[in-house]
Amino acid sequence: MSQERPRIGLDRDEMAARVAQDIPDGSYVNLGIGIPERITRFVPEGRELIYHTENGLLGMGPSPEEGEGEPELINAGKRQVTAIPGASYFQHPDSFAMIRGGHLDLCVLGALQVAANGDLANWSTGGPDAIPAVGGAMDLVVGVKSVFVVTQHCTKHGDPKLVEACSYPLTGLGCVDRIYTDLAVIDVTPEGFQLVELSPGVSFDYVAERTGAPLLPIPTATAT
Amino acid sequence: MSQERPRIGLDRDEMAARVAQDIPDGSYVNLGIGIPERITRFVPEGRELIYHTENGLLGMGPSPEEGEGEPELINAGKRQVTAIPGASYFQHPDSFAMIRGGHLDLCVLGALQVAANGDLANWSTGGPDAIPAVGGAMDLVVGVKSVFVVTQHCTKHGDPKLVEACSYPLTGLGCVDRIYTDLAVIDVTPEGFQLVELSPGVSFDYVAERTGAPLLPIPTATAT
Amino acid sequence: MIDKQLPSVAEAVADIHDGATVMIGGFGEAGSPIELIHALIDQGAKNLTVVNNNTGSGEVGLAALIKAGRVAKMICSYPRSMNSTVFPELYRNGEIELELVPQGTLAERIRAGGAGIPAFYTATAVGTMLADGKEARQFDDKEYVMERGLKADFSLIKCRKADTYGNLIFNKTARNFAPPMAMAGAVTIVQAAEVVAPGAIDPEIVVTPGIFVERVVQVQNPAHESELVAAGVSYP
Amino acid sequence: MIDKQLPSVAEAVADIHDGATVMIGGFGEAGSPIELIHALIDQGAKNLTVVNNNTGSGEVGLAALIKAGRVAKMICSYPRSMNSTVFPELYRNGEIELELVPQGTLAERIRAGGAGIPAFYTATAVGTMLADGKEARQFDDKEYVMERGLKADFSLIKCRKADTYGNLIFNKTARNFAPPMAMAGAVTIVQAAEVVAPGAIDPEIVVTPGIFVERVVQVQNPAHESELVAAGVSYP
Repeated sequence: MSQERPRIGLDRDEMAARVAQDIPDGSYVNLGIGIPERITRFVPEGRELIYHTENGLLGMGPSPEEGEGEPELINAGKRQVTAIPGASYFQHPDSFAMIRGGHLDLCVLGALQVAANGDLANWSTGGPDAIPAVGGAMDLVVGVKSVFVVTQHCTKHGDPKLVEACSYPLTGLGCVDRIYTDLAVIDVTPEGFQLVELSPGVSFDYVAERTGAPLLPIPTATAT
Repeated sequence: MSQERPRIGLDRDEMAARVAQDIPDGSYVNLGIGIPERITRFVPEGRELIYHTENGLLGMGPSPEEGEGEPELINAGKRQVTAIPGASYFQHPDSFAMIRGGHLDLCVLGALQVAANGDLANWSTGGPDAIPAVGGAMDLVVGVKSVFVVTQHCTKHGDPKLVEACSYPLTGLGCVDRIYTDLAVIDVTPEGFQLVELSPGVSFDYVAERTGAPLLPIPTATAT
Repeated sequence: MIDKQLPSVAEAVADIHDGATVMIGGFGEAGSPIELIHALIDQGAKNLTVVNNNTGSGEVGLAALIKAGRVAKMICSYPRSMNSTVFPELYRNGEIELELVPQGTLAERIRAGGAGIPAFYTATAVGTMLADGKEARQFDDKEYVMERGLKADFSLIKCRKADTYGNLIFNKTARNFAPPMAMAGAVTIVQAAEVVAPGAIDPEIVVTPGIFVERVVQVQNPAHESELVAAGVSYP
Repeated sequence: MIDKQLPSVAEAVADIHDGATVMIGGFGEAGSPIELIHALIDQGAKNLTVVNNNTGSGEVGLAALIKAGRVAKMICSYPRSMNSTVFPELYRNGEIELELVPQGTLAERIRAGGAGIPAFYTATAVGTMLADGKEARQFDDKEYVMERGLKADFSLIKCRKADTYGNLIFNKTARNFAPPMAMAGAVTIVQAAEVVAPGAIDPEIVVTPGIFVERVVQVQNPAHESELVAAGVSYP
């Protein structure tokens, strides 16, 4: 294993910013809790995205100013939000009709594990004492057109989160399209994990060593 | 067969008025085209009924004044109507959720035939040249809590419409609760057609002769 | 930037292809997107499968589309009504196919298609000829039939007001099939009497959220089918 | 005459029986009918099956009902959240049953129950442990599981404004599960911040038509769960 530096790869905001670059103008987007939430701050100038929150709002805006929030205007993470001009409120069956019916262009989720075949585990560690709680994750991964994962490349203990097969309970089968980590951007392809881009200062070998399944190098570039 | 008089039994308005007596205060009601539509005019003083039309209006009011109708405020028969204070408009899936989900108290429909087991035929004569058209009839008969039929006792040719088994294509199985004709009020029971009431001046035998299946007399009264 | 408004009905329907499945809003004349239908007639696409509760009346709108020979198959609940002669004639001559669906089943099949539900069960039509060939099944000792979700390549609908995000509100009983068809159409095309900027419609009263709508075109004073029929208009 | 208004929350919930299935609106605190829940605690019904997206927070509202030992089983998607300690403790001790349902499947099961649909298919949860024991089936080469409609003996929901016919409008994201639960409850009980006469709500903007509502009670200034929790309130 290569020598650890105190800091290598992207920080959380940089990861969010990297994802933001890849979201086309005009997309309807659902963002998970954590790093995905930060993406809104980094959408490039000139692009307009519409944010869906599954608890019944299309056109979610930023957090309210201090003291101006409302307990009945919240997002799926139960945090107070705002609504943009052109927003709409709706009931849960309609909200999940949007998701299940394939109307959302993109969701960005966190992950516990992603397998080389695109299987995702992100809702439960399966521990005997864990309170199982799934929310809308299983609906999102089967319904939304593109599923992006943004996650640290490894766990706090240094174990790979990109694996041959998930050991945690699954959220969905073969559902992940692309993974953004602190170290790299990786596509899930029929051949497995396919490197798309390395974070600045990160080598292919460094990423490959921290990936729990074979990582295919970028075909047209020399792996550095 | 007893001697025909030029007019025996109830006319269409009297039939509608007879049905109106049996609809409890506060009922949500769907009325079919023809005689059922006339029921609204005969609701007894002090009773409030709310009319549902399956094309998306709860709280349908009477026909508009001459020249005040709107092409986009119509009933299921595609006639212009009005909306009462406290009405609501909704989309078709919601309208049929009301029907299919058992939320309507009563519907009153016309009939081609009703069988002694409650089977109803009211949408097609099955003729080779007939354009089949079903509308919401099949939804109403399975979903609404009580299904009343109001119909002439016999066809124009004098054939019974209350029969042992329907020969026309069915609308629904065992769905009719009660039948109002020009001659009588008849319940559909597990034992078959059960006379409830004779129209003024009509005898049991007169009705029984014109009924295509056994007619049970009123248990507590002497058949006249 | 999101702006779903197009300048004309012709541009809005330009890419509807031969053989497409097209859902058309409306119950009778209420909600019928006549101007979009006429643009579709002008455009020329043929061999269409059309989903509508009825089959139009007179020789305008949907009836005119059928009369022009563009519709290979109708999926509907009530292909018979006052002033409806075009469909019956073609049907009797075996020149148009009909899939007859109970009205509530039709509405729910369209919603299901838009909501990602491939099939559901209903008691409607059990024991009738409209259940022929459909899977039957009991739940809690009651009989049901399985019905499939229904999707379309294009949906054509009409509304009272739209914003440029595609948020819609409707007019009275003209709402009917438009919201589920907006959900079930891969490309949903809306003619709106008024098109406004985002924010001009209260988010609490939006009936169809913009995510279900791809194109909006303003038709300020839409024709009423009954008036055209009464005037003896025949399109084109 | 139709007047669904009752004078008090106590009267509104008086007949909820032991063993009832009770749907309770709300997503987190938004839409939670706290006053109705507290009236249900006072009323004493026990051995309830409760359907809600969550399990409440602090020791008020739904969490207080659970803490009082009245809930035998929760059907929900996310029984874990900030300030939620009551449910986790009982669950770990095996003192409460949990049926975990993906959120969209839960919403659709409730709508199906209210719409007379006994079962439907969804791709959600295919291949996961939440599909265990459920019927699997392919449509067009894709895998689905069958899910059953869900009904309730009583539904308790909250809204912004109701008329005495039971027509309802909601407030922002507090709408969430209330409309489908109103459909699925045999007896739907609504607490409304404002109760008005029929005609005072525009028929175009009614979200839940009165046919889905049996009882309305005015609770003019409903409490917010987060404020009660922050204030350390424990009910009763």
